[in-house]
Amino acid sequence: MFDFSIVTHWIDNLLRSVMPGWGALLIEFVLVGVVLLLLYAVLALFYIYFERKVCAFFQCRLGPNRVGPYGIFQSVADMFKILIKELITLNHSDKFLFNLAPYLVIVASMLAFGCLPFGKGLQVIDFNIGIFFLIAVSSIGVLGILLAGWSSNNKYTLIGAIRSGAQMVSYELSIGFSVLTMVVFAGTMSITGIVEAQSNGWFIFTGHIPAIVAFLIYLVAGTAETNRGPFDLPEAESELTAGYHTEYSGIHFGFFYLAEYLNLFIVSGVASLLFLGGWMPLHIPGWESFNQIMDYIPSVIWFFGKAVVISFIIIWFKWTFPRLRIDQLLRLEWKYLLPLNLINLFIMVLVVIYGLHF
Amino acid sequence: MNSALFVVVLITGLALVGAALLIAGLISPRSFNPQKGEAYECGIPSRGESWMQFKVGYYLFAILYLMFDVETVFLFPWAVILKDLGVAGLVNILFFMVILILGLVYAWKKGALEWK
Amino acid sequence: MANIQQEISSFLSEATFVEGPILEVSVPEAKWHELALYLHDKLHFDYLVSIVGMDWGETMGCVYYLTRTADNSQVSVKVEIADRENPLIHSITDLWKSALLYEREVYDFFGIRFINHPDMRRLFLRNDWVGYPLRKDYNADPEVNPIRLEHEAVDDVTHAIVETPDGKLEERTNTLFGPEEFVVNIGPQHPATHGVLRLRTSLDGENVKKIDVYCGYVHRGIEKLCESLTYPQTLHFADRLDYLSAQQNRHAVCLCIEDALQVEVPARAQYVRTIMDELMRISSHLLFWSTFCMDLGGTTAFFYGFRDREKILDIFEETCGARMTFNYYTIGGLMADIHPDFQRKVKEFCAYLPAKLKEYHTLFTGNVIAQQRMKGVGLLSREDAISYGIAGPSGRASGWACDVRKNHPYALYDKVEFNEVVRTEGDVYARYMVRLDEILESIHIIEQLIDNIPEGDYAVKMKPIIKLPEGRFFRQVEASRGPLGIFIESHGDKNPYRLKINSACLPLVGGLDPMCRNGKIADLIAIGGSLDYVIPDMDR
Amino acid sequence: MEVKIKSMKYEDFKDNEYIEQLIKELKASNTNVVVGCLDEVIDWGRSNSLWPLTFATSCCGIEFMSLGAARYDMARFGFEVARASPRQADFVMVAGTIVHRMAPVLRRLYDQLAEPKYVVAVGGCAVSGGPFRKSYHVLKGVDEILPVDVYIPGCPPRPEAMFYGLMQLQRKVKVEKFFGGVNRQEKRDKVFGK
Repeated sequence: MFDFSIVTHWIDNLLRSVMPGWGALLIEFVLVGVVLLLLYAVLALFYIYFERKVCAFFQCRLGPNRVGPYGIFQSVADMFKILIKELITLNHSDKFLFNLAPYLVIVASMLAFGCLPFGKGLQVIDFNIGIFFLIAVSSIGVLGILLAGWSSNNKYTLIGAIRSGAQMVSYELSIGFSVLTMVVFAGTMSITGIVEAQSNGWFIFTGHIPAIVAFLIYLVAGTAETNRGPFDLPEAESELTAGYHTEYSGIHFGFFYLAEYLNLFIVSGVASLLFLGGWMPLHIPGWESFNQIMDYIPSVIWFFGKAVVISFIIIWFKWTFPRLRIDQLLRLEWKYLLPLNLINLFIMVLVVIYGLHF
Repeated sequence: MNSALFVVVLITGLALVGAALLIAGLISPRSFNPQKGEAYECGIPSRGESWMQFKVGYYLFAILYLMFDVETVFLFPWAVILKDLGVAGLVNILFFMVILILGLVYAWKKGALEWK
Repeated sequence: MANIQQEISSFLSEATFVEGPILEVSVPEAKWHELALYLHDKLHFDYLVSIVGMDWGETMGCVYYLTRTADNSQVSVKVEIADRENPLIHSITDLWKSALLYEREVYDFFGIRFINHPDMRRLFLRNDWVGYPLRKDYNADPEVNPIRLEHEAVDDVTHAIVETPDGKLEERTNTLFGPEEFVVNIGPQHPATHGVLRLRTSLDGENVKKIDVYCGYVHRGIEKLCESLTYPQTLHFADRLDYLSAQQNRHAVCLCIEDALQVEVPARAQYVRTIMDELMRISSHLLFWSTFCMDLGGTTAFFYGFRDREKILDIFEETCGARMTFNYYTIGGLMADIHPDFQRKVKEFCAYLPAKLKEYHTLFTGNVIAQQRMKGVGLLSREDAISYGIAGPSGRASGWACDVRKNHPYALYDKVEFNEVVRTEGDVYARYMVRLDEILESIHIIEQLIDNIPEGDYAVKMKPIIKLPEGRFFRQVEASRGPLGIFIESHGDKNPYRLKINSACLPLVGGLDPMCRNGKIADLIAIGGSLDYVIPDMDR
Repeated sequence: MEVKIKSMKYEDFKDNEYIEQLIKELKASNTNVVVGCLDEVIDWGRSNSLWPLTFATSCCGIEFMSLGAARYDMARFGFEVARASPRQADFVMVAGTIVHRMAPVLRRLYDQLAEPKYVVAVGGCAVSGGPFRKSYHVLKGVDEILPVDVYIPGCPPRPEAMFYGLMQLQRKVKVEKFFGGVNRQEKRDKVFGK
């Protein structure tokens, strides 16, 4: 398996050989920033296109097919347009908070994005409490949504914002507990550690029942966290016109749009790293030649492949299920998912203590 | 190194928003009219302020969340070293968990989990 | 019929009678409320079909159409008043809830005010509108009512004329919304109101406290326009009323005129009309399914429904040449013969759809979330349905067998065999299921007819200028959303003196407020979707 | 210069004079190369991503829905996302009759649309009042209160006709001058005074 840290070290050494240490560091930082930015933008555009095509095929349509071959530049055109659309300033809004909200949303998703291991040795932020940090920063996003809805001084956005507050806060718990279940299993919070621990088999296979339950809960809660699919109450189009971002125009709205898709990627990325081994190839103990073939597939492809597959499932949710009502949404979390999660955690603890896993 | 990278990512995020807003602010078209800055409410002028006291039901869940989330935070360090603690770790944390679950049961019985 | 006449005359000696298909009773205004009470409580005329405001030149007044749901006998009451400056009639909102909107409509068009009506505001026109457009002396000068681009003032109070126990009249105001209430406008420009309906909704968090309905955002003045058109010309408005039951609407107008002229429509035309009506019903219910699912957030269903609806539109297009406004029925028959492929395609479609309906049920009806969203939401009892006049599929979901096709058969509905789909739950789910089951019944009707279309003329030849005999004519058909009534008063000219369209959708929004109270915003959307109103039909 | 729309030939647009006129004006205004290139890129983006406002009053609205549905699928052309909020929409399809009561509402919606914005009048009613022209409560065409970019006649127009109209709008957007043209910065004082 190719280790991308070889490349990064090579670049590091090269830079250090021609300039002082701080200069090299500076250039590296800029490089990291630029690469991250590009990846972020390209992924968002890809996801927008991907979702449109997928939903079009669910709905017996073709989806975008005029801009570029198979319409692949459709989302690029959309972003161009959104970028140069007017930014409307509202008369009676809280201007500071109104402008702050997109920053929070984007920064939260960017920080969470930076934590993801895209491949072997290809990770920007790697703390020993990585997964904990990831959950923490990604929940800043809800603040952005709350502020957006509150500051617009519009009744629809206010209802949307408060809905999303109640929803995100509730499902944050489920995410926390299902991640906790996997941390118990992995015995580490470091993202690298979690991935390395799966070299002999992905957690979803080795942790059998509790891991599968945790995976399902995570999928449901993750869908809710991204405001998608049956849980899109904060921007329920048939109820609140456009929900919390009703008053945002142009690129302001574009940020929420981008962040929504990026969050989809982050949720599926985290799911893949917790349950499906992140960038770790599929290894089946005993099948050495099979494992070797799997090793030839680059780690980056493994990671993105898994993430896209999980995203596909989440998109599938969205285009199949009708929307929940707020009381049903909260009931699902507090009366079903939370107790289930606690029991599941307990089972996982037993599994770990008595070594019942593979 | 990691905290420095953290700052780098943070700045990247800020730069993305800042730069895009700058471009949009510089070249995007503008028009002004008296109705533009007003709130959109299906094409009808709003009645009164929308910043007003709001139903307490939403906040109830925020408080419940606080209770549980703080507990999960305590559980994380325990989870990491569970393998070393073994059964003792499980028994010790059970006391903690039971109190937590009692809290949930209490809230359930009180009807706090029911949307009103 | 004679029985009713006897009972009324024994109760009220002043009443005079005009015999006809529907018995017409004339009473002086002072006795009207007394008679209404008698009709409602003693004779059990519990369904107010329509209130037709009238301007007879010298006098003004209303014609009320009432139905007894027990045996579907009908009676009409004419109330005439001479005072044109300050016309006042006693309100019957205490007996029939549907009068709440009907009387406001009469006030809006004729300026007749109703004593004891709690809410005498205009219904369709702006509240700063000058004049009453359906009066014969209305000043139509555009200078009087120019296009105003400023918004109309919001009214949080309503005005009412109340009769005190000692018989004096007093002006009172009723509060609609208190100053501290959180009032949100849902509509006119809202994806879930199915057009430009405005619901001023008072919210308490997510809960709906009160809804005030504002109509008229697409009020096009069809009734007034008809007064200056000849009878064949009035037909083409019918297609544009409730464009989702265009054929049935046109059927109603044709029936009314044919009735008055006593024209016998050829059998071939009858067959084709019945089939077309049912196809239209299927297409309308498919559209209902699509939009209802979309309102609940199930977007994919929308596309499936439209995919199958397109197949019906293809059939229509071959014969009528249009996808929406067909202009197909005409007085005395049809505009043109059916397309040679018509029978084959309809049969293909009838074979195709039931399988798709099963798919719909697996995709949406069986879904846990959908069930939770629909069951037990928006309850409407049978009594309320009758009182609010919520007929059609929505009324049948509350256990009220109100199908005009069964009660007063027209075309071939007395010759074909079909079940009237009635459910008793009265919730959103029942309204949803009634419509989907009606699709199957419609297919059943079509299958009985499609192979037996007789040869022969498709229309009788009419005179170039059609003049109706003097009189009042009222006919109803079962449109996709409920009974659509056409009232024509003819003074023997080539254009109607008054043509009133009794829409099926206006009573539906009247029932929104009681159904949505204490529900959530999401329930409001679901209830609105399940009632399936079409705004241009209620606004006319 | 030809204004190209994918899969629709230049000759198939029957009324090219208006677009030719726009091109002539564009050429006469002598933009420099950089701005001209940028303009082209921006116009490419904008013309391929016109998002409609979900606005409909009557019959034409149903045809507008069929336009988005499976058989016609306007997502193919980039009219994908019908936004319910005017802040995020690019053009408003006035599908249906506009009456006196609706006029201030529509005007407000138009005012609240973010620039650059376009209006497409769909159907006889929006074009001229259609069959209801003589009514006391109907506008004789939506152009009495809004500037209209494209008229699509019909009662209601077929979805194909709507596509044709929307492609005309795309062509119009394609030849627009963005810098110093569409994006001219209007001064706030002009509207509100000092």
